[in-house]
Amino acid sequence: MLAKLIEFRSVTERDALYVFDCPELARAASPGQIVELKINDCLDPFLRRPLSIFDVEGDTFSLLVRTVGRGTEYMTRWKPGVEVDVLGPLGKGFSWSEKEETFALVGGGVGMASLNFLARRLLEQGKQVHLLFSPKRDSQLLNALPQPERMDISFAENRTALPAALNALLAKGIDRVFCCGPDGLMEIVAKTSMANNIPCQLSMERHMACGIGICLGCAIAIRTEQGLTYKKACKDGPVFEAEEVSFHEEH
Amino acid sequence: MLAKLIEFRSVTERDALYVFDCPELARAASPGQIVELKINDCLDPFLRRPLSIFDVEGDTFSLLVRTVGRGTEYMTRWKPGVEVDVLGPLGKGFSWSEKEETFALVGGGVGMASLNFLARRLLEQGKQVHLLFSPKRDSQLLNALPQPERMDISFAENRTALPAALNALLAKGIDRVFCCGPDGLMEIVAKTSMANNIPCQLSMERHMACGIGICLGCAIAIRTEQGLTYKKACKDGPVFEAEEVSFHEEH
Amino acid sequence: MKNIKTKLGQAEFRNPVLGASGCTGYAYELESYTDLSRYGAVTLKTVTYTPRHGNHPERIAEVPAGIISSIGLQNPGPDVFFDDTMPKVIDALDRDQIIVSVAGDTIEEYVELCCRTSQRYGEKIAALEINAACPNVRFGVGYFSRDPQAAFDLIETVKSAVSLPVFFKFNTNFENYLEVASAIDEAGVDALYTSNTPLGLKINIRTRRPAIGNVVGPICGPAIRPIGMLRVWNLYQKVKMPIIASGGVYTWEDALEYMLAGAAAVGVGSAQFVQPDVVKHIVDGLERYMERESLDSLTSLVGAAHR
Amino acid sequence: MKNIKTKLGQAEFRNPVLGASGCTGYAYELESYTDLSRYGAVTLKTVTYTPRHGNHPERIAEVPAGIISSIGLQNPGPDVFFDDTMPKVIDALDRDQIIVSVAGDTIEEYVELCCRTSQRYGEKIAALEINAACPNVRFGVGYFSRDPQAAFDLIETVKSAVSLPVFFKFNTNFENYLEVASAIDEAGVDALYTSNTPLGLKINIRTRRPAIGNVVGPICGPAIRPIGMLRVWNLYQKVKMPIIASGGVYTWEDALEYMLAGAAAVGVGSAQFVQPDVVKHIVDGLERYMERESLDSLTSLVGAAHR
Ligand SMILES: Cc1cc2nc3c(=O)[nH]c(=O)nc-3n(C[C@H](O)[C@H](O)[C@H](O)COP(=O)(O)OP(=O)(O)OC[C@H]3O[C@@H](n4cnc5c(N)ncnc54)[C@H](O)[C@@H]3O)c2cc1C
Ligand SMILES: Cc1cc2nc3c(=O)[nH]c(=O)nc-3n(C[C@H](O)[C@H](O)[C@H](O)COP(=O)(O)OP(=O)(O)OC[C@H]3O[C@@H](n4cnc5c(N)ncnc54)[C@H](O)[C@@H]3O)c2cc1C
Ligand SMILES: Cc1cc2nc3c(=O)[nH]c(=O)nc-3n(C[C@H](O)[C@H](O)[C@H](O)COP(=O)(O)O)c2cc1C
Ligand SMILES: Cc1cc2nc3c(=O)[nH]c(=O)nc-3n(C[C@H](O)[C@H](O)[C@H](O)COP(=O)(O)O)c2cc1C
Ligand code: FES
Ligand code: FES
Repeated sequence: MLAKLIEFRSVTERDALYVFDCPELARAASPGQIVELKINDCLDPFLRRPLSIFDVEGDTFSLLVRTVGRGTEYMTRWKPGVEVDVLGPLGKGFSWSEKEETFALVGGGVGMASLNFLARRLLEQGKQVHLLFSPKRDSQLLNALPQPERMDISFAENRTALPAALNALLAKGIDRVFCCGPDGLMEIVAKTSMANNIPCQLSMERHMACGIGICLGCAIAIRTEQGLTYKKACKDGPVFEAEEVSFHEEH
Repeated sequence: MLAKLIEFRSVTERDALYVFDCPELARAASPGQIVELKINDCLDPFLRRPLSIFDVEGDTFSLLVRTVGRGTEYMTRWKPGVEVDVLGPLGKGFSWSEKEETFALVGGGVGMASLNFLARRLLEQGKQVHLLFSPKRDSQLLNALPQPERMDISFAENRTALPAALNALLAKGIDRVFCCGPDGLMEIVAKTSMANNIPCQLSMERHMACGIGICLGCAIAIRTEQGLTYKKACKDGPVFEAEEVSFHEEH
Repeated sequence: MKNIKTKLGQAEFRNPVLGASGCTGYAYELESYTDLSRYGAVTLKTVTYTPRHGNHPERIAEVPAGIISSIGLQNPGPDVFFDDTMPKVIDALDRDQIIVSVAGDTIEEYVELCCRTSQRYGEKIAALEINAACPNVRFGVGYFSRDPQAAFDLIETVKSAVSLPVFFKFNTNFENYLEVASAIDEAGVDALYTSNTPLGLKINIRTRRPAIGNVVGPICGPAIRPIGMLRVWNLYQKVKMPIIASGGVYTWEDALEYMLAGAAAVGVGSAQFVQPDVVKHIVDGLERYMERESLDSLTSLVGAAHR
Repeated sequence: MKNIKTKLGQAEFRNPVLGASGCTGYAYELESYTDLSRYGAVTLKTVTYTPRHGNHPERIAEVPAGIISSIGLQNPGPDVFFDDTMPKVIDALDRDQIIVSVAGDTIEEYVELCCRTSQRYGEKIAALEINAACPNVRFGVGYFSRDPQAAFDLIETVKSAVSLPVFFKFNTNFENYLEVASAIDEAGVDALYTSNTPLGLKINIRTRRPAIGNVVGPICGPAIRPIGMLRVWNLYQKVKMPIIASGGVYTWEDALEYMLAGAAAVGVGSAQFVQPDVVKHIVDGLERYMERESLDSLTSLVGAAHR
């Protein structure tokens, strides 16, 4: 599928927002799902790049991308009008029940990307959205948010300060926690939520080869009654329940 | 060095003219020399592509390129304004003496590319230029010539007809022959010229890795008094004297 | 009439472009991305004698024009495979398109897996593929790929136990791969399937540690195609059985190149990760080439570069 | 004060980024494309005991992220090399930047070449490099790269004949490369230089013939870097002598990756064909990295990925 880049905007020194026109993908997407972008039409870089859907509006979808390596660097050279080969929407996104009213969204750095689309859908349903962002020094990223005024936004200085900040937020009465960020941050959020007996979903990252469930490259260790097993981040996830994710145990 | 593409024009279904702005290169170039173009900034295609300088006008130089594979296909997607990484001018071009007045330029297909710049310089010096082109079915290529009216142009139907056509031309009184085209065609032209005792220069092609004389990849078998030896197409050539080139003998 | 059908020993396929094991999932995952009927066949992800969790992440590292992978043969084992997976495969593919890949730690395990597959699905699949790259409990990884006698015994035993066509998939990384291939040739396999994936390592310069959890893994993708090409070239001169070549096939030109070197068919692996409909494009390209070159079949091109 | 100087046995270089033999010509050809003073050193094109014409064209075939080459050690032989070439090299490079690479068909030929070089230019060069990939008249190509005893004898004889630092350049393609390396380690070489170039083949689908005149040739370039990386990783665990790694170095990140795997220095080969000033960019990149990471030297990073 081809998606046409219609807008490119720097958000911070190393993060940029890409808006694509692609009705088929935009209409089918739900929060927490990802796309797999082909960077160019040669063999280098070889693999597609997995990126969370940052937002969807009408026929367009957008990505919030941190420039970290060859592929994302290459992307910054795209000019509006360029047509990009994309697969998606892929994977299983966030879920909640109608009865739940108040949500805590915890974003770690550019991990925030997958939470904005989620916030949009929650707000559309009249839910209450609290966004807790860490680390504070990265807060310029929030300039990417289209509707910051509709959320309650707070910050954790860094990972050390995060448990306290989250506990304070949970104390306000939160029905469900959603989190996306580095593994270390998600582990803290998972533990804190579980300690408070509040359901929590995590959006997990793994290096991916295919993004569509055929390579088994994106293994996430999952606790089951029969012991640990591996699930696919690209197809069974990227969103998993906090209880099922095993951050450390090996077999 | 960067060269900016300022014009792109289709000449035939599979040949196109590329005009670049690049004062440094344009000013230094002489007929028969080549450039080495980087196709893109990734590892695929890996090597630069060697191309003859088709023309030079002021600060610009142009290339006449046949689309035959991945690299040249990629080039057809370049849009004016794009900046291309180029090395050149490279190699040793055509040479002649002031006393010589009448020249036969024999072009085989897109091999014609290196002869146009040569014709321009010869005409500037008030010399007489005969262009013999083969095969005739490819003659649409001549639409690329900026000053066809200033040359005497004739055709050979194909390679079989070439010796007769060249003999006829040489009979008019030619001081020197220049040729560029496939090996098979050049061998015929070399033989015919030598049989007529007319000095002849050939522009040779070999797969090249570096274009600047450091890899020894572009070996042309050359006859010397000590027997056969290999010279570099990119540095000692691409233009060689017809007598010295050995088309068949191995060591 | 142009005919792209491909005979590999007793097995016949609609075309010579096969989805390689472990890179095509169980085929049905690809249904919404491509036209599965264009696959010559799909070798399903290898099923092992006992379920395998697979290796610790990261399992994937990108390298120039390829990837290093380290999956560790993750699969649910034969019970789940037969009961849950195979019915879905049979819904998605035709009989002549299904190849079941098996691996065990001993010859007995291989044979038992082959027999179970044959009993339960013998009428519904085209061939069995022996994945010889599995670790051997006693002699380590790749034992059946590097010991000619072991390879011979394995194939002979399997062939006498089942009547389905049998392919032998092995790795050409060992210096004696031609000897192993000769042994297999004699044992009477239907086709030799080469994986041609050398081992490699990548270091993540940020973490200053190996990028792959398992440190080392096979390299696949176009980067290694010239290596595979040479090995297929050498094998073609050595053995009589048909060769299926995998290693870096991405375009129809790559498939043709392998055929000219001596492959009767090709396996497409990691290219599908990047372009899930790549097999269809390769088959289309080969058909257009036959048209352009007025070829009735591709058979005459197999090994043509040797002549 | 950041210090990027690199000691390899008795030899010391201004930095660890070396131009690899056969890919840097005689250095002076590059004068107008780059700042030669930024090379740690340049190993000149190998000079053989007798002049060599080299192989029949085509000698170059492009493959994904690399090339197959087949030059056949073309060189004018020692007389021309000493009389005509070396004076130009000495004009272009400083003493500490010049490494002379030699190859012969027998140990005697190697030793004679080393002695002649040492007598004539011993004061004007930094080191000798033994190219062990040369065909041996009796035992074929790569003999000194695959026979531990022959490699040992070669190095021991050379070392006792000359006082210049000596590097041993060998190919890691043989299964026993770790054994050969151990033998060399014992023989007391100053550094082990790995070329890490597997053999490959490409077929031209237009001519339906091998693209290279010689059919087969070594593959170089980024495509094979993960293979080289693994071999350097393994060598680092096996030997004590410093390792110079070549095979696919294109950027400073690649150089760093090899150093983390265990290389004390890197050789840059075919990348120079594409970007003649690439060595300068790599050295600049490493210096910027040291700055950013506040590293005084790169020595502490050598082999760091093992720890
Ligand atoms: C499910 C998922 C969702 C993601 N969403 C976003 C997002 O919305 N915004 C964003 O900026 N980044 C996101 N990432 C991370 C993003 O995929 C990587 O930063 C990106 O692939 C790096 O590519 P590169 O070529 O610039 O870096 P390189 O380091 O050159 O990449 C080399 C290889 O490593 C892989 N890789 C590198 N970093 C990561 C990583 N952190 N996770 C997974 N693979 C990696 C690449 O995909 C590639 O295969 C997401 C990753 C996953 C798995
Ligand atoms: C001195 C010289 C001058 C040339 N001048 C011109 C010119 O003015 N116009 C023009 O159209 N073509 C010219 N060529 C041929 C041109 O270089 C090739 O057509 C081009 O490199 C093909 O690249 P590709 O990626 O499209 O094809 P591919 O087949 O994909 O190329 C693969 C590899 O083969 C090499 N290669 C393929 N064909 C040739 C060839 N005929 N000669 C040398 N290398 C080749 C490529 O450079 C590349 O390394 C010249 C070649 C040489 C050596
Ligand atoms: C992620 C991955 C998983 C693989 N799993 C298997 C497997 O289970 N069984 C098998 O026989 N080969 C397996 N292979 C090897 C491929 O089938 C194929 O032979 C190899 O990748 C070379 O082809 P390619 O370069 O086209 O990828 C796997 C390869 C990859 C990349
Ligand atoms: C065209 C070419 C010529 C080479 N000639 C020599 C040589 O004469 N002596 C030598 O020791 N190595 C030679 N090599 C090997 C290189 O020095 C280097 O080890 C190898 O190319 C791997 O590095 P790379 O991937 O950076 O090219 C040559 C390589 C190439 C590509
Ligand atoms: S990335 Fe291939 S299965 Fe998930
Ligand atoms: S192309 Fe490298 S020497 Fe001519």
